[in-house]
Amino acid sequence: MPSSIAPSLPLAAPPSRLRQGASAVLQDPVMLGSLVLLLVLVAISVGAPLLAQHDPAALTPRARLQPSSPVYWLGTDSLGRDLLSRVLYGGRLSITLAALVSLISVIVGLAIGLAAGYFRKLDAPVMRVMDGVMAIPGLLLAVAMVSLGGANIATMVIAIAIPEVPRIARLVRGVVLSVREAPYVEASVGSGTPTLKVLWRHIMPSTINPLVVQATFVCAAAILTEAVLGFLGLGFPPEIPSLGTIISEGRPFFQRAPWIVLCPGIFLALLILAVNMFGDALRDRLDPRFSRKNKV
Amino acid sequence: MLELVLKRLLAAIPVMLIVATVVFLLLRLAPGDPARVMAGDMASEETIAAIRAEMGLDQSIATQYLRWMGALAQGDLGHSIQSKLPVTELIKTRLGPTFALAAWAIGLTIALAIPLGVLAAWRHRSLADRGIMAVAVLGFSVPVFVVGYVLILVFSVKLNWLPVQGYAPLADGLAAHAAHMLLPTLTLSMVFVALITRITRASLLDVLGEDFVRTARAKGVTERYVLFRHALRNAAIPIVTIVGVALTALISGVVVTETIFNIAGVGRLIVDAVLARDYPVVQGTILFFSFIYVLVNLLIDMSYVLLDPRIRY
Amino acid sequence: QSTVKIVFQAPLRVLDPVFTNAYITRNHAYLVYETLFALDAAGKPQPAMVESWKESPDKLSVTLTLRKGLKFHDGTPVTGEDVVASLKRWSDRDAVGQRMMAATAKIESPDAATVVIQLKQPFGLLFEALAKPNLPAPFIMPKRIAATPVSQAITEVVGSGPYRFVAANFQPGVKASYVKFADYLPRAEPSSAFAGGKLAIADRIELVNIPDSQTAINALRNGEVDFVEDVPPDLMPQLEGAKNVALKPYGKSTNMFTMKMNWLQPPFNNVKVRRAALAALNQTDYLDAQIGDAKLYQLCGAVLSCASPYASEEGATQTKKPDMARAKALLKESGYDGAKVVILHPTDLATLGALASVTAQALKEIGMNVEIQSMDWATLLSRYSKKDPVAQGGWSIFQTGFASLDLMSPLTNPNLDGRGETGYVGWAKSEETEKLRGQFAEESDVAKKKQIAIAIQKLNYEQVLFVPLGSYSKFKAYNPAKLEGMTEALVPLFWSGKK
Amino acid sequence: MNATTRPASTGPILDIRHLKVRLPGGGDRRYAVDDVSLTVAAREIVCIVGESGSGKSVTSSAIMGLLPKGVLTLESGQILLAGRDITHAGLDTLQKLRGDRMAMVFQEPMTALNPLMRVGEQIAEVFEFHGKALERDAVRQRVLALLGDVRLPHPETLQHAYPHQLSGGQRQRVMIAMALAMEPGLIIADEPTTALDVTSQAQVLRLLNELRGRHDNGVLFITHDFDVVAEIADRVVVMQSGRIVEQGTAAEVLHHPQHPYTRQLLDARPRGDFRAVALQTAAAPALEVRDLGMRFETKSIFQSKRRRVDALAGVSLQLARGETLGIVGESGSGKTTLGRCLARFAVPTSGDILIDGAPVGGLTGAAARSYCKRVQMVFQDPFRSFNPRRRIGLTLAEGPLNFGADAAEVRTRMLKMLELVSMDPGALDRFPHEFSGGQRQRLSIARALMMEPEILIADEAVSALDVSVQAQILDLLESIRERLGVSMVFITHDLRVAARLCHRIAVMQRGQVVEIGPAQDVFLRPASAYARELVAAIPGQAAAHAAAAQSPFTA
Ligand SMILES: Nc1ncnc2c1ncn2[C@@H]1O[C@H](COP(=O)(O)OP(=O)(O)OP(=O)(O)O)[C@@H](O)[C@H]1O
Ligand SMILES: Nc1ncnc2c1ncn2[C@@H]1O[C@H](COP(=O)(O)OP(=O)(O)OP(=O)(O)O)[C@@H](O)[C@H]1O
Ligand SMILES: [Mg+2]
Ligand SMILES: [Mg+2]
Ligand code: NI
Repeated sequence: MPSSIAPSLPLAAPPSRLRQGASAVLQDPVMLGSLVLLLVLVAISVGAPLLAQHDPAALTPRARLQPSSPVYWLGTDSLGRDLLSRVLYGGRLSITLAALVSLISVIVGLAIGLAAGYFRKLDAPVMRVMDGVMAIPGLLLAVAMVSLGGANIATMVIAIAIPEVPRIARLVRGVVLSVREAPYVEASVGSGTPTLKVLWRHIMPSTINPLVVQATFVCAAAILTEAVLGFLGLGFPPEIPSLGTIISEGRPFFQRAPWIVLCPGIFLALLILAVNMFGDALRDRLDPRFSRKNKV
Repeated sequence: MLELVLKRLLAAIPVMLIVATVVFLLLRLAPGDPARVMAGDMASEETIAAIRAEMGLDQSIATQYLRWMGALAQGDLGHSIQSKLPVTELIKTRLGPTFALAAWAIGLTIALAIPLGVLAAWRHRSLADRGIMAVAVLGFSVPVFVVGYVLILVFSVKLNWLPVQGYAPLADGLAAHAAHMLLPTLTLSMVFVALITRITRASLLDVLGEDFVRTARAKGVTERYVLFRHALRNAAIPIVTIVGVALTALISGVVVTETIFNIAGVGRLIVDAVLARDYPVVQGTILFFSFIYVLVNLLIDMSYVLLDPRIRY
Repeated sequence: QSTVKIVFQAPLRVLDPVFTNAYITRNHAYLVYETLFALDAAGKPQPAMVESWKESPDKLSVTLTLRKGLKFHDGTPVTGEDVVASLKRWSDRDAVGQRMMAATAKIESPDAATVVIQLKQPFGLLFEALAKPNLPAPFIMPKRIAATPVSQAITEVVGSGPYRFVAANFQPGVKASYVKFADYLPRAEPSSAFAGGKLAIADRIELVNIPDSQTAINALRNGEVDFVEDVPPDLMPQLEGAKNVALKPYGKSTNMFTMKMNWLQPPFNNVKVRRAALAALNQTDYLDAQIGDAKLYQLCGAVLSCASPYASEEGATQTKKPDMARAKALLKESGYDGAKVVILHPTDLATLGALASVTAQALKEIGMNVEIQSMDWATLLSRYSKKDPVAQGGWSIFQTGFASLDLMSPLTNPNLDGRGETGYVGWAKSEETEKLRGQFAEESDVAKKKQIAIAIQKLNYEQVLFVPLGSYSKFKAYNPAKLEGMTEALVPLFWSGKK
Repeated sequence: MNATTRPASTGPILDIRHLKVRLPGGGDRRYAVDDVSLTVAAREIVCIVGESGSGKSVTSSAIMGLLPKGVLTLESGQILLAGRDITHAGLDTLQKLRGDRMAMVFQEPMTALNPLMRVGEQIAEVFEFHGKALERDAVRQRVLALLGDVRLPHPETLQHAYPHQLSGGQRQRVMIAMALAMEPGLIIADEPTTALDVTSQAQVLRLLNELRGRHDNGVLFITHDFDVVAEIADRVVVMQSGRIVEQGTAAEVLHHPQHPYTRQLLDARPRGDFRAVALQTAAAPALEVRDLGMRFETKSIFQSKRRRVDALAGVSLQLARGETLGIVGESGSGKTTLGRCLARFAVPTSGDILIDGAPVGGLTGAAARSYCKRVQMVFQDPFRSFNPRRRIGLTLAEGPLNFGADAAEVRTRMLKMLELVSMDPGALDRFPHEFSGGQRQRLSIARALMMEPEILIADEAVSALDVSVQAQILDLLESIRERLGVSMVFITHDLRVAARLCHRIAVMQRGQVVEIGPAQDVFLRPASAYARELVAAIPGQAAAHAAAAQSPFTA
């Protein structure tokens, strides 16, 4: 006889969100697995200065394109820099970049999308401006920003985040349009809930599903966009390795020294895999219709 | 509906004006000088100054802006600084390849991603679901330029089945066109297939728990119809939005694919123009893009109304 | 109808070979235009459009007679008027041209076949100047076109060379095509570099721009194109053993990396700091990093490049193992106060990408405060013309690559410009160098010229006007079935000497 | 359906044996359905009555094979349809049977229809899968006929409407039409008439009756309305807490109930007595409606698909302080629309609403917010008025917290409210989809009452409740009215309930108030033809004919 069928739930106070969240994570192997993987990747990137045995910018031109060896665990790149150190440092930069870009674009995009979708008057002007912003290519922004602020992470983040904002705003707005007339929204408005809270409590949650997908995508896209900018010649300066630039620098050597592309590539894939799995598991958790399923 | 379309098209004008201004300013903010790029790295300062004067770049930014706007008002996008050709001409010749590529990619994406996403949602948490999601994740963690490179290596260089590069318009025959488009399309759509598969799955999962799905099943509607007719349409808003957004991202994001496969499209045009600071070309192309985006987004918004009768504007 | 598809290293957009010095425009121009004289494989000027010439005994008057039957692509005959106009436009723009004009009283065309150059003072380099192979080059075009001010790029391509430009097929940055010019009259002499008889190698030449080198190489392997101008060293292994592909250098030491320091701003306004920096540099590092394969590069300390007849290793230290201790001592002696050194790094030119890092590492090692600033080439071009201090957007070190052609003569080599603020970037001010260059221009004796050249080189290493960072050989790859027998030169030339 | 294709079987159409359906953890009890056995023979109507939440709907979903996967699990037992075991039938088999041999009318028609599909298409779809031989034209004719059969107005235009453009009762009838489309052997109707006015209800019941005469259908009819039971049931099954406590022929169960719960239920039937104590008419009305009009126009490119509905046309009425005004009337007559306008959820196209003499339309900011607090609405569609992603507790607490109530106090009030609507406190931690229809309705009332409103607009607030709970809720409303002087607009189709609770009754038809007056007058001496028709159509009339002398409502 399963013991979980308690006669009634504790009434004192609902368990804190944090506790609920934590227990949810522990119960779901996918969630736990992806979280652990994510944490490990973040940890080794944050610990890059401790873990790397070489300076990621130190060149030894004579020792270029070397395969894995006791000195260079993952081999060297085309300038004879230690690939392991570069991947570690690159991971750090790319993770920061991805996190910042997705954070900024999701927050801004969400706010704009909610406002445009909910307030009829704002919709047209705001979305037209978004259409416009969408049209400005990231590349041009990157060029302009790099020249204004230098090729650093803040510039990159802004240059990559700006074109993502209207995309997220559109997505959110679309969902808002389809739920804003839902009776439960009406009911909440009818019980005097201030508009901001209505947006936050009743409208925003419906956007979470597509948003999680889009955000994990932005995460990956940020890293790759940076790589593409590198490919087109607008990446970070050479002393700052990022996964993207390592990959794009390694591309010409793909046949001769595939590890240069593969190592950061695998790191990137694992990172994105972890973020995605976590995102998926999270959305399953957040949706009550699925969350109760496996509990007995 | 007609009213909506007209209003939107009118609203596009200020959008494009703003875009034009922002782009104009961004370009002038970005250092770099078309005169220098053209004249090369050994030209003397006097030469550069003469060229700048010749191009009217020595005038104040305000004057240049007003002049450009004035020309724009007459429907003139100006002439390329580098090649002296009219910008409209340049865009026109470059548009075909980009549109072909985008159309193929979107077609492939929809044909692949939606069924996959539906399958994954339907078989939620099954092996198929997990498999599809894993592949989707891989799909957007591999950089386009690596994918393109590997595809060329395998299918063109090693197997010699397909051309490495270039573009053949449809006029050259479907076979040639398809042969040139296949690899770029695969390369370009991978990311979007991944994205749209995932968004389809996510929003379908939202809907599959609804009561009307149960009603449809109670009517004895086959699963395929339950999924595609009832559930998918209710899940369509985010999907359509993302498809639309992907389309816009795609048009501007084809640069890498165009570079790798040497397709002379608008993506490449704009990158080259940015790198060469060919102001009129950059400005003109972006204006053109913003018009396209306004159109695409108009289509998306119209499709909202068609998809969901509850939506009002 | 034979067609050859060629890929140059950059997109062709500017068509005017006087307006720009871009290598891509030069390649294009050689298909279409001709000069009065042309350099042969030994670097000596030979008559090209000129049938015969006469020098007055005082060498102050030169009379040139044009070849008979020369025609422009628009069907009009080539006349002296056209030559005069073309030379005028060229000399407005070109440094050597300006020197020539400074020495010239007037150029005129008494009749359609004749051009007379009246000099004010002897100008030993007259024929070299008229045969100048690198841009801006004295190509001859119809007068109506040559009348365009030089600040305006011409868009109509009408030359008298072996190929006619097909304007209708030109898509800037994408493709261009050329057809054999039926009325072209090749000279009887065998072909030798830019000089001699030019027999079109194909009926039609199609120029396709392939922005990605990897794609270009793959296209060549797949038989989609027949010629790739520049094979990056890192991609060469892919072509070794490839079917139907020949890989060939343009020559030895065809290109060179160079470094310029900013003479106007600290710390490099101090000659001692420049010397300290020089002492820390090591060509092998640059070449290993940028080229990789030791078979493809050469250590070369010659300021006029190792392809120059005046090449010498006099004074060069960077070709040897660097003496870091000495460099540090020099730096200390200079009183260097930790002023920031800004190295400009072009992100969109892979061929120069590694230089900044190598320099930064070397200078950091001797204790300099180095910062690499990355930007695209267009930004860099504007940036490097700024004379301001680094804090206000100026710079300290600029590195680039040159074709040896551009460096071979002390007159055309911009790095040896010692005119200070009015000269080439870096704004090196060295009156001695300028004086030596003047002497070189006037001198016509080869041995003496060599001496002057060596003196210039010595001076360069003393004052550090610029630093050669090593040479390498540029390679072309092509389909031998179609292009075997192409005339060899430092520039791709699509003709052959014999049938 | 063709008689030759039906397997000749003498056994029951439906035979359920020892069915057990497991509830997930955190539910009311371990089994939603616990050891239920019942049969439905051909030409038989079996009614299930019972407590709200007793497992009626779960049983019917189980028959259809539509239990939510992974949430509710069929643990043991057997389900036989026309002698064939379908307990673990494959999807293919089920797909062929559903809609064709067995069909179901779901309890909550609001959410059960696809919001993005025109209702006509949704009905036509049944033919697409089961009547493939039918021509398109024939299908259209059938759809129109079905819509007409369930008495929907203007079937030609209504078939093009989307569900959200229909009233609750209209949607319910669409659902019924859909279930009847193939005239299946087994029809399961889960409270199919909760949103129907008595005349429509009578029509639906007649339809079901006819159907079983024509084809040998069996009907499993879930209801809480004993008059309906009396009118149509052959046999009755009484359920409580997932178990069958009593079953037998209608006469046996209704007249000689064995089980105490059955007796309790029968005793709780509304009697149709007028209980509302007359009011001292106050000077100023709490709410006044003047000439209210609401017109819906649906746009479409095709003329034929356009619909223009005057949901309200010149409605004027007054609501005194402490008064309960009943609104009854035809389904689709604009009752909900009126309620929504009063609660400011809809903006009328003409006319005024005045609260304390001030027009409501112009309220903004703080005034609008305070109006929210004073006027509360119980939605006809309780399911969708709860945010599916939020636990019930949060939803209940939202309103009072908005107005600065103290969290602890809100919590005690919530617990008290749940008790008043006889729900378990555990409900606070559950999500809306985890409740039965009646439970959600009670929660919806609880939410409105949490706000302690001055004016309560209750739209079919007790329609899905079994009679004992219903009686309890009505008592609750009455006591609140008495204690707090709350004014109420009580929209219902159940005239007995209206009679019991309301001071005055307004009868609506086609967007107009055709009659308004004290409850007794309206029911006993109806002035308008429509009111007379309405009163005459009250189910159970036949049985109650003899006793008609003092009140038409006693069964
Ligand atoms: N999806 C679900 N998850 C958890 N519990 C559920 C779910 N669906 C129903 N229940 C519970 O199962 C029990 C039976 O519900 P059911 O819907 O069959 O009741 P019912 O007899 O139809 O009641 P009503 O007359 O109120 O509609 C109730 O206690 C309800 O709370
Ligand atoms: N959003 C809408 N668009 C178009 N028509 C509508 C809309 N809402 C309601 N209607 C129409 O208005 C009329 C009145 O609807 P309402 O919901 O007020 O009826 P009701 O009296 O509450 O009926 P029921 O008793 O069936 O709930 C109906 O004919 C309905 O079809
Ligand atoms: Mg029920
Ligand atoms: Mg209603
Ligand atoms: Ni039949």
